[in-house]
This record gives sequence, structure tokens and C-alpha cells, in this order.
Amino acid sequence: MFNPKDIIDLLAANVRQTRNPFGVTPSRFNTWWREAGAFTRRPGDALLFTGLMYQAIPYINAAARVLERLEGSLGADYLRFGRFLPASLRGMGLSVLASGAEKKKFNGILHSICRVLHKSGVGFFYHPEMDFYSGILLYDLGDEEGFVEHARFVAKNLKLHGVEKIITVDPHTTYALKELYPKYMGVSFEVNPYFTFIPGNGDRPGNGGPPVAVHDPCFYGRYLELSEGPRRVLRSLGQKYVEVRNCGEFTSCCGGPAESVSPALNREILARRAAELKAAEAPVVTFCPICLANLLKAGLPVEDLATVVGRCLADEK
Amino acid sequence: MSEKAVQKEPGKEALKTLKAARKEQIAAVTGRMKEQGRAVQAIKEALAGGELTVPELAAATGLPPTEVLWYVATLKKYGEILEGPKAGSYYRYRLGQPVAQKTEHDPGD
Amino acid sequence: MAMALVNLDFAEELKAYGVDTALECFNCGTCAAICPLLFEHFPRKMIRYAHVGAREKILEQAQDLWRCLHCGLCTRTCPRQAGPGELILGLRRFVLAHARRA
Amino acid sequence: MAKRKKPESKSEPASAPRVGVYVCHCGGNIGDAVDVKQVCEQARRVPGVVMARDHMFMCSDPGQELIIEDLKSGLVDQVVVASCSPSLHETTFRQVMVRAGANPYLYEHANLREQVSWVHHGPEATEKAARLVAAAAAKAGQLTPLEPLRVEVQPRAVVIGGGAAGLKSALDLAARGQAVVLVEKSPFLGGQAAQLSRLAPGGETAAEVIGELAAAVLAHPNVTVHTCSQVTGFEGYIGNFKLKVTRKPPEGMEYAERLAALSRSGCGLGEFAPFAGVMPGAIPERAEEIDLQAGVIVLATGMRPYRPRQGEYGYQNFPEVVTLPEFNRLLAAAGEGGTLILNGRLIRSLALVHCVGSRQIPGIHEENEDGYLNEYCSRTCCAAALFAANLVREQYPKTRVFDFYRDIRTYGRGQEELYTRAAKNQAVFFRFEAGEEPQVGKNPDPKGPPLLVKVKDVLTFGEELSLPADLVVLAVGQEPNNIADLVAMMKIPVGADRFLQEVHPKLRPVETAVAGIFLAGTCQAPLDAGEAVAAAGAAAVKAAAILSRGYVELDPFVAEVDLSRCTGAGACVTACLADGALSLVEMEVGGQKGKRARVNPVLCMGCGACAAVCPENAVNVQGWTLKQFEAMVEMIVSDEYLEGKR
Amino acid sequence: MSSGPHPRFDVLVLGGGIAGLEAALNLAEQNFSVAVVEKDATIGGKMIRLSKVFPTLDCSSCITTPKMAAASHHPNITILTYCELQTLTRQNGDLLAMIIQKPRYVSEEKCIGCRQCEYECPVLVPDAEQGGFAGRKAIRIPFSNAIPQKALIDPENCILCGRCAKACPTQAVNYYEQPEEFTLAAGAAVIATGFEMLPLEDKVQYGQAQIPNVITALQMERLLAPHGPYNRVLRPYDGKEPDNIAFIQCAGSRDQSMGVEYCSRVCCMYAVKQAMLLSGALPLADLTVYYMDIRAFGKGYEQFFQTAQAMGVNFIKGKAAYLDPGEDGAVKVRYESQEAGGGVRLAEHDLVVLSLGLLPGWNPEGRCALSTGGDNFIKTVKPKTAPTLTGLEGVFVAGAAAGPKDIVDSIAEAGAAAMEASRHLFSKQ
Repeated sequence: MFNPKDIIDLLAANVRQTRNPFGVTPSRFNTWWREAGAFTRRPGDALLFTGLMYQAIPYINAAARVLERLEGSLGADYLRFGRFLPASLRGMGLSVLASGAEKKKFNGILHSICRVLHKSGVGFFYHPEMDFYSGILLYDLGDEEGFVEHARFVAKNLKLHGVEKIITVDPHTTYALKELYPKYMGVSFEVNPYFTFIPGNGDRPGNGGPPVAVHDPCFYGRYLELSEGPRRVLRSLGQKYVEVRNCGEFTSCCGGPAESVSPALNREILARRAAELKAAEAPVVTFCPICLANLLKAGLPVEDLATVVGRCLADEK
Repeated sequence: MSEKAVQKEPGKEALKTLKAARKEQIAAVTGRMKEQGRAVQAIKEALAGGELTVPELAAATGLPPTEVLWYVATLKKYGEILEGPKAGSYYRYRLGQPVAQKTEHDPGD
Repeated sequence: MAMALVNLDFAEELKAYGVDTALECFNCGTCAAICPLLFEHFPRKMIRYAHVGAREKILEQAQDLWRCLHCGLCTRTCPRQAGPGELILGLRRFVLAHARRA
Repeated sequence: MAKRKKPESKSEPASAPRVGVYVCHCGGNIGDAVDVKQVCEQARRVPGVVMARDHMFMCSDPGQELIIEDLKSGLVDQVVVASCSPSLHETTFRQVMVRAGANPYLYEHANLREQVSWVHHGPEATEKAARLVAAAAAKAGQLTPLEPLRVEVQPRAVVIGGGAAGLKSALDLAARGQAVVLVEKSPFLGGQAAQLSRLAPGGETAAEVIGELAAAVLAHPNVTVHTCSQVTGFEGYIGNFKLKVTRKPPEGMEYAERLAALSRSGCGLGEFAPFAGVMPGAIPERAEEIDLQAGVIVLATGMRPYRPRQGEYGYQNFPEVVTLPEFNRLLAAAGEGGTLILNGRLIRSLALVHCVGSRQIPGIHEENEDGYLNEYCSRTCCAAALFAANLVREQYPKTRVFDFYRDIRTYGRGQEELYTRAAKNQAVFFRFEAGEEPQVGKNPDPKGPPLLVKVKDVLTFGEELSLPADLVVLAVGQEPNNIADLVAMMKIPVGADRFLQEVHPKLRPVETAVAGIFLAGTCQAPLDAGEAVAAAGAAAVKAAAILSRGYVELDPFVAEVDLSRCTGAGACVTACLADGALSLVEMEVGGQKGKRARVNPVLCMGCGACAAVCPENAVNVQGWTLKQFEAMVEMIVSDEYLEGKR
Repeated sequence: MSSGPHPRFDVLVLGGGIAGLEAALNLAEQNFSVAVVEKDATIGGKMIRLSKVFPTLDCSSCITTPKMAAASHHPNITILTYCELQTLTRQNGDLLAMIIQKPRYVSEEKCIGCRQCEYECPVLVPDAEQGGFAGRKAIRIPFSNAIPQKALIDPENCILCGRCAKACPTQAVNYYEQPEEFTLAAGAAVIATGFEMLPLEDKVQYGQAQIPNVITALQMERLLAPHGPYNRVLRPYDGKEPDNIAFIQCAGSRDQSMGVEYCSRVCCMYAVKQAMLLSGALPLADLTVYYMDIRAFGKGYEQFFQTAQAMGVNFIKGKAAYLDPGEDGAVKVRYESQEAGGGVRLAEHDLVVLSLGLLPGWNPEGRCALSTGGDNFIKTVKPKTAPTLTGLEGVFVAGAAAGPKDIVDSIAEAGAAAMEASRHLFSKQ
């Protein structure tokens, strides 16, 4: 019988030791900033806080591929959450398994975000030693204690560095920092996702490109009710978009989180969402690393919002 | 209070002015009307060959079935199409005599 | 569960885990049918167990709680705003705490 | 008194009748089963018929206009409409005749809906329709102009029942300038609403609601109130009812309880005493009779709570099982301070059961002691039960509330909010199916609460749950008060549910089959206080229209004596069913003195019993003469018009 | 109408639906003069658009048309259709109503209702009176039972081709009509502004009007009505005679996620009624009602519900959570079967009827000082002792204007409001 306690305890231990659930030191996979140019911090600048989500996707995918082969076999139950435990999968060098192209792709999204923020004239900086995993998985799994302990560490570190304003890049980290940190620790920062800083309001005539279909991640669409922001950005750039069945507050889950429960379930939920997206007959744009990775798996033409926005801005001048 | 303010006899000029003021809307409606005309024509031509059901009419005219049904219902109201016998789960329709000059306000007639 | 005795103290116990709106549920079943898991009576089953204080049932079927994707659709569509998704998170906390105590 | 208006119609119909037949499709109601076009065609072949038309809705304005045009143009002078039942639209079409300037009684109605399309199909339906239309047309050809009977109206209303509805009706009419007599059986005003402490969903106190209504009624100079009074004699007709009211010292346990509640409360006359009501005056020491005359009567005789059978949910088997009204009394006497203590017992767990004495299903539920099943929903108990649940949870948070229901019916404004609030208040709900009612028994655990409630809970996937309870409260339904004597005297129809029956729920919702007698409140159907008061207003407004006009017009379908034939045999007087409608009177006819039959038209019911027995064929009912019947029968059996062999 | 700067009536009735007409008739019968102001081009309200009514299954027209005719012919009643109340204020003890007569573009005095214009008009427009399922012309008489039987032009769809004007035997068409403002004085007012149905577009999970063969209950009324768009029950998607029809209760009522907490009160019974009528019209069809609680609370309602069950209508406890288009016009319904061994189920139906909730038909804000409750319906101040009293002296409310209500209850309230109004007028005499 699968015992959630064992898994969670293991994850919590990982988080305690390495400050992320993967059980590896961040410097092994948080490498994107090295190619992003230098960051200087001016007074009043906001911290770009990635929460390490985009960076981890190629590694999670690698682990999932291994796990998929194991599903249904003995011990599968125990391995449900294994994708977060790559270090425990002995003999599998992460870096070897993770595809180079994927790493490049996901790091590239973070680079796009930086470019977009620069272009938008936003005062921000980045520092790998201030950027941590948010702890959201522990919260999701019910380990309130573990979550609070980790979050306290992250928040303390941020406060120590005098951070007040935070720019986030993914919905899960945004939710943790914006809603959970104040709720559980009474610590609050000024937290906003990067797209809220892109200026522009009102419609622009079409940029000539084909329309895109918007897939809202659950945390932005529903929990944070932030689905209008990306749309505003697209409109102001003249990028036409269409709405799919179930969007905004009523968006359908991509099935990503089910990967940890069962790849089969994940595939079923993903297939349902993919069908809804396909019906729009347009390339998909989304703004969550988990959604992105998952929809890519379904073979859909999908891009991150940052990639689309970056391209539009580049086309402009 | 139901007495309307007396309108001065509006001439052709007035109608022109009104038409000019509503130009865009009239153009849009006229466009739609032409589409409607084509659809009605297609449906009637198809029915000229005999009684058909809505899916059969849709196949014959290339129009979506929902639209075909809408025209059939509308034309039926004005007597231009009549309902025939049932074929499976569908009813057949045939051409009727248009009611151009109906004097009695009796829809039962 | 033959002739199970309704135990209301359980609802009180759950409050410590942040479960405080579940009793507002009127058992319409929207959450179960809207849930992308399409799994039995889930999550209403868990809500109902919380209502009647079927503590053991929840512990027995604890693994089901971890199927939840935390996508929040049930909470958003709940006609009574009883927060079924939040209840599942709360029950995870309860089960984990129970396991850690054991 | 009643007198005939002088005939003023323009002319007698021309010697050859010109009958117009108008056949209604009634949407598809008739048209779906009857070939209306064919009926028209066949009608045109009936002698005397000059025109037959059909219309989708004859009763609609365009339909009516068809008839008016034909009458005005002189095309037709007698009209047959073949449509739904005459009870629905005969009056409508008579009005059409009037608007066309024709005599309203040159009109005949054929019922093709209830008598044909709702019961027959196919060619037989069309044939029967044609025969009925032909018969009506033949009768129409024989019709003569009649004038309605005009009856002066006694300028007074009698309202029977002093509950919320009766008080409101009385007050409405009085404030509208009419004289009102309010007759109440008990010593108290306020009825069942006075038996409550607070009213769902708004929480108004009975003291406020009943206090306000009773005070206004008692203060109004136009109202006379008779408490401890019952109607013991009734005669008359709309405009001129005569009532005998007996005022006497009250009897019965219920009154004794209420009198005790009054003395406990220390309230004086005219003041609202909780669980008693307002006693406006002293109790009579001996019986006396009062004669009343009235133009109209409003019945507001109200309801009583259902009393569970012994053993129903443990009622009377366990002292811990009470009805909701009983619980409300206990609650009013309970102290404050967080813990609910009733009769010295701490109540930690309270179970509420819905639908007790309501929604009973033949074959599933047991009949009540008087042999009835209450198949109806009592409408008010869900909100009342949830209101009580909230009250308990909010005032005594340590008392847990469990609610057993079939369907929660919080339909009204502010009621769903009661349900939501009960859930927020952490009442726990259980749902049972009809026939699988919760079982109330003794708790085997001697340390626990005394009762154990077991239920197969639909909400928990049909699992059997059991629940220890200190108190079980039964949300009992409403039953009409026993007014068999009034019903018998007034001959008012009663429905299968034993509530008084209106003529039509939408067209004539507060009228009874007896003209001039109106229904207000819960004598008609279960209602809450606000709804009963609204219904009372609806009854009052109909009564007000009659009283303010000062007269009513009645159909002249009454017996008429042909004095040239009458021999004074008196068989008609013996046969007459309405007291005083026919009598033998000394008179002079054609120079000969003798006893002859005379009709009092306002008392005559038009039953025709006299016509049937008269050896000389000297009595006929106007509008339904033997000659007219003969013409109808002749046409019904003829086949000529059916086959077009004319 | 008496002297004074404005035409004066004893009572102004706002709304010419069943409640407004009943109130007007009750007042007129007491010899009070009444003006009925109706925003639509015809009186009759929602009821005239229904098929048959519960629990007696009388045809709705048979009850509404005589009341409409009686009101329109009553010497004490003036009916003003296509009129919008702008403001209702109090001045020197009278109520003053500023009203806008919307242009019909056809003279009400001259039009004889012959429909020649309608036959001539070349423009087809979806006919809202038929649930949009059939077309009408840009100039038309609203429907065959309308009162008054007068044509009107819908200017958004008129191309000013002049054919109707040419066809009109009485020269009634006037393309140049403008809205006209006028003022009435009245001693009392009855607000009977009724309800509107929640828009089909509102509920995301039910497809927002994008799933073929998902229709509203009012559309089903049209399919069942004798004057309906198809004269029989067919699927609007392709004209198929449906053999599997479902009703979804509480579609927008008792649903805080939709912002409507209250129960819409009539939906259970109209769904039961429609199911019963369908089992008559389509004896072989499967009929399913998805519900939370069947609220058959009125006189004869529970027995009506039991009859429907006995007739084989399938009642399923549980709120349908999600609708999806299926193959070939089918509609997939996802719900939780609450039975033992139940769970999430996916059912397919030919046609799905949403029992949508009721919203207020009129908002007094900015027009008069009437206040509304948390449910946005007109607030009453004495729900137990004078249920039709509003916060404004001399202004009374009847029917669904003060919360969802069925016909029987609306009629009772209309009588009560008329009674209160006549008391008010009498006290001023």
C-alpha cells in the first residue's frame, strides 16, 4: 500500500537539504543566467524570482520518461512521486538524461522574459542566490510543516537581501509568494508576474501573424484570476488570439500534476484538454512551465507567452 | 398622448437622408438578405425535385442543417414550404403555395 | 460500513487543518463530475465522510486524496462555495499529521 | 332585492335564424385530435347555419374580432363557439356578444376539448365534434334574447376566521370603506400564526405580525368582531346571504391551553399573548344567536398542524419525540446561555425530520387515523424547520442539529438563504427516500442520549447511518381545519386533498363554485403567513369590487312558468330542490283565479327538476327549454350534415 | 383622464404581464381608471409565450388571452405598449411617470393588422418570439395573439426599401417616427415588471450557447406551443424528432458561483410539466430530469410530480456539472450518480433543456426611489402583513418583480397589490 507519508517525508528531506525537491544543488541545473548577461541592482529594482520551475522541466521530463516504463510494474506505487526524486534513482545521471535541446528551450524562455522586461523599461535584477524553489509542492501534498519551514527560509533570505518587489515567471511560484507566504507566515512582498509589467493597452491592428489559442494555467486563471493580463499584452502587440472551450477562471487542467500520480491518468486528462485546444485550430500559447511541457508532450504546437511576446517585440524594431 | 406629432409629408429627399444616415447598417442587412435569398433559392430548388428531410436538404444545398431547418421553419410560417410525412426520425418537406395575399388574420386557415 | 455512528467531533478536529467550509456543501455532485479525475464520487465522497465524521473511512482511503491535481475547478464551480479542493488539501494535512503522529 | 332589467335589446332575432359557428383549434388542444376544417364544413350544412369559421385561438383578440365583425355586419345573429369547456370561456364569449351590441344569451357553447379532443382520437373524434357542434347550432337557432337578473348587494362582508388571512381580508375591506363582520370560532384572533414565536424566513415575531393586524382590525370602525362564534345557519345567494351565528363559551382542550397561555402571559384584552393570540373581549357566559346579512362572504377558516399517529417516528412512544410547533413552545420557555435545556434535560443532539404528514404516497405510506393520505406538500415546513435549526445553532451552539429530509423546499424569497445559513451553522443533513423514513428507537447505549435515529442515507451512497439524539423534532405538515358543517351548509366544493376548492387556480383563484363566497389563506392550500395574507388581499379585492358596485348580475337560466298551461298541480313545488324558489300563489290568470306556480328567480338554481315533473309542460328553464333540447337531440342523431346529402 | 397638466389615472400599472393585467382588472372593476405601461409591443408578458401551464395543463393562451382581451376592452383601462418608464417621482401627493413611447414606425391608429406589410418585407430576422428557431420579417405583428394587433418595424434590420409602405392599405407606415416623451399622473402605482431568464451564455460549464441542441426552458415552451416554430418538437440542430431529452435543473439558480444564491422557484415545476407534455407529444422518448431538490410546493404540485414519475419520467438526483457536444448533434451530460455504486456518469441526450434561473425584469435604479433586495428584486417592507408594500408610499409590487414566482402566486399577489392600491386611493378620497 502506497504510503504518502514516506514519499512526502523524503521530499521534505530533499527540500531541507538542497532547498528544492529534486535533491540536487541548484547550481547543477539553474544555469540559464550565465548566458543572460550581467544584472546590476539599482535601488528600487525588483527581483526576478523564477522559483526554479522552468529550469527543472527538462530534468523532470527525463525522470518521467523512465518512470513511464515502470508504471504497472512492481513498486510503481512507491515510485509515483519518484519524478521529484531523481537523485534517488541510482545510476541515472540527470544531466545525461535531460535533453540538451530541452534545456536550451526552457532556458531560452527565461532569456526572453529578461529581454521583454528590459524592453519594457522595468527596473529589475537577478541573483541566483536569492532565487529559490518556492516550496509549493510540499504545500500541495499536505506537508504544511515542511512548506512553512522552507518558505520561512526563502522569505528570510529575501528579506535579508532587502527584497521588497518580486517579479515572478510562473503561476505556481506566484501563488506561493503572493497568497501562501502572507497567509502562513505573515510575510508579504509586492509580487507580480512579469507580463503585468509589459506596457500597452487597447487593441492594435493585427500583426499579420496567425491567431493563437490561449491555454490558461489553473493557478493564473482560477486561483489568481490573472488571465486578463496575458490577453492584454497580446492585444496591445496586435497578436490575434482565440478563446478555447474552458478558459480563464474555468480553464481545464492540462493534467501535468497527474504525472506524479499516474502517467496513464496524465495522458487521459491531457488528451481531453488537447482536444479542446485543437478545436481552436490555432497554435497554442501558455504561460506555465508545467502546462508547456505537458502540452508539448501531446504534440500540440505550443509556445510560451514569453517566446511569443519576445518575437513580437523583436519584429517591431 | 398616443396621438403622434403630425409628421410633415416626407418626400423622397427625406427618405434619401434617412438612407444615407443608416448606410452602413443597410449595407450589412442587404448583404445578409442576399445570402438569405441564395439559401432560400437553393432550398426551393432542391425541393423542386421532391420531398426532402433537413439532413437531405443540407446535403443537397451544402448548407449546415441548423440553417436549413431555420429557413424551412421560416418558409413554412409563410406557407412557402409544407410539412410532409415522416421518414425515420425526420419529417419531409415540400414546396407549398406562397401566401402573398392573405386577407384573413387566421393562421389556422 | 454497517450502522456507522455519526461522529460530529471529527468536523471540529478538521478545523485545525483548515477545513472550515466543507459543511456548506449540499451534495449536488458538481465537484465529483467536474473533477478531471472522473473518479467514483471523488471529491464529494471525502466531503461527505467529513460531514458524518467517518474518520476511519478517510484514513482507509487516504491514497485517493493524493490523486487530486489541486486544479481548483471544483472550488471554482461549487454552487455553495464550500471549497471542495481546499477540503482535499486539508484532509491531506490531516492524514499526514495522523501518520506522523503514529 | 332581485329584479329583472327591462329587455332592451334591439330586436328579436329574425324569423329564420342566422347562426354563425366558430370552431377553435385551441392551439393544438383540439386541432391535434379533431379535423377542425371538416367540422366547419359539416357545420355549414346544418340548417340555420350561415357561416362557419375556424381560428387557432377563438378566445384571442383576433378570434373575438371575427365574431364581432360577423355580428355587426348582420351576417349572423346567433353564435356558437366550439372550443374548451364553457366554465373557462362561456363568459368571455358572452362579453363578445355584448361588445358587438347583441344579446349575450343568443350564444351557445360546444365543448370540443374536454368532451372530444382530450378523450377521443381519429375520425371518431371529428365525427363527435361535428355532432356536438350541430346540436349546439340547432339549439342556437332556438335561442331567445334573455336579460341577466340584477341583484342588489347587501353592503356588508362577513369574514369567517380570525387568523392572519381573515384579519387581513377584514382590514382590507374595512380600509376600502366596506362594513365587515369578522366571525371567529375561538376566543382569540391570530389563528395558527399566533402559535408561533417567530416566522420564517424573515424572523418577524408572531407578536409583531398578529399584533399589528389584530390591532388595526379592532381599531377600525368598519369592523365588528365576534369571537367565540360559529356560523350555524346559512341561506341566500350572492348579494344577499343570511347567516346565523352562535356565540357561546368555548369548549375543547386547545382553547383551554390558549386561555392558560393568556393568563400566564399576564396580557390583557386586546394584547397579543404568546401562543394564544389576541383576545378582544370577554368570553360570553351563555350562548346567544346573532343574525347577519351579507353581500359577500370570505372564508378564512385556516389550517391545523398535522398530528402524528402514535408511534409515527416514535411519537407518543418516547417523550423525547415532539412536533415542531410543540418544540417551538419548549424553545420559547428555554433559558439563554449557550446550552439548551428543555424540561430539565440537556439537549446536545437534536434531529429534525421533514415531511411528517406530508407527501404521503399511496401504497408506501400508512393512512392516517381518519383514513386519509396527505399526498400534498405542506409548503411551509422546510423553511420552518431550517429556521428552527438556525435558531438552535445560533443561540445554543453546543446543541448539534441533524436534519433528515426528502427534498429541501426552500422555494421562497429569503428561504434558500435559510438553508445556506443552516449549513454554515453546521447543521448536518441526511436524505431519505419515500418509504425509507428514518427509524426512531431507543438508544442501546445507556450512557448516550435516549434515542437512536437510523437512516439509509442517500447522500452517503445509501449507507446505513445511525445517530444518537436527545430530541427528535417532527416538521409536521398542514391540514385544513375541520369545517364539514360549513361545507355542508354552503355546498362549497372540497378537493381530494380536503382543502377548499377554487373554481380555477388561475382564472378564478379565490372564487368558489358558490357565487359570492371567496377563499382566503390556508383553507384553500398550505401557505405561509405572508402568502396567506396575500391570498386574503386577493379575496378581498374581488369582494370589494362586488360591494363597491352595489349590484351583481346573474345568469337568467331559471325556471319560467307558462301560466297559460299551469294548472297549479304543485308537482313542481314538491320537486324543487331550492327552498323557496317555487311556490304556489293565488293569482288571476285570464280572468280565472287559482293557485299557480311562481318562481323566485334569484333562488332558483336552474336545475330543471320542476320541468321534469310538470304534467302540463308548463315549466321550462330559460335557455334550456325542452324545445331546445329536442332540437339538439334531433341534430345529434341526424347524419345528413355529416355526409353532405343536403 | 381628468383635468390637470398631465393625463391622470387613478393607478399606473407598470408591466402588462399576467400580474399587471390581473392587478389592472381588479382595480378597473372597482371603477378606478388604470394605465398599463408595457415595454414590449404587446401585453401578455411571459405567460402568453408559454405552452401549457402546471399543474392543470391548461393551455396558457386560453387563460392569458381572455385576460388580455378583457383588459384591452375595459372602459377603465388604457393600455400603452412599447413604452418605457423613464422616471417615477412624487409631486404634490401624486405620482408622476415620465414615459417614452418607442417608435413602432407604424401608426397604431392607422394599422389594421392585415399583415400585408409583413408578407412584402424581404428581410428575414431570427424571431425571438420563437426562441430564434424561425425567422420573422423586419416589419411584423409580434405574434398571432398579440394585443394590440399592430405591426412594428425593427429599424436595425430595415433597409428602407419602401415595400411595406407601398403595401399598406391605410398608409400606416412612417419611417420617420421618433421616440416621444410624455408624462402621466397617478394616485398609486403597481410594479409588475416580472422577470427575465438568465442568459444561456452565462454558464461556462453548460457551453454558453455554443452547443447545438442545448436550449433554454423558454425555447422549449416555444417548441411545445401550438404556434411554435416547427409546430412540433424537433431538435433545432437538424430537425430530428428527439427521442432522448434531458432537463437540467438549477442551471443558474442556487448557485453562488453564478452569483445567484436564491431558488428560482418555478423551474422544477415547469420542467416536470414540459417532461409530461413531451411524454404526450413523443410517447417513446426517454425523459430525464437532473435535479437537486424537486420543489413541488404549491397546490396540486406534489401530486403532479408524482404523476410525472408514474408516467416514467426519470428523475436523477444530482446537478449536471458539464455539457459537451457529442456526435451528430448529441449532447453529453456529466453528472455524479449518487446511488450506491454510482459515481461520475456520462449520459448522452438528443436535446438538453436548461432550467435557467430567473433574474429581475427591471431595475429601478435611476428611475425611481424603489430599493431592491440582495437578490436585486424589488424590496418589500412588510412581507408578512402586507406583502406587496414597497418602501415608497402608494407604490405596490406584484408577481415576479418581487422575486421569482409562479403564475398562481403572481395572480394572488396581483390581487393583493390591487387591494392595497385601492385602499390607498380610498384613504386619499
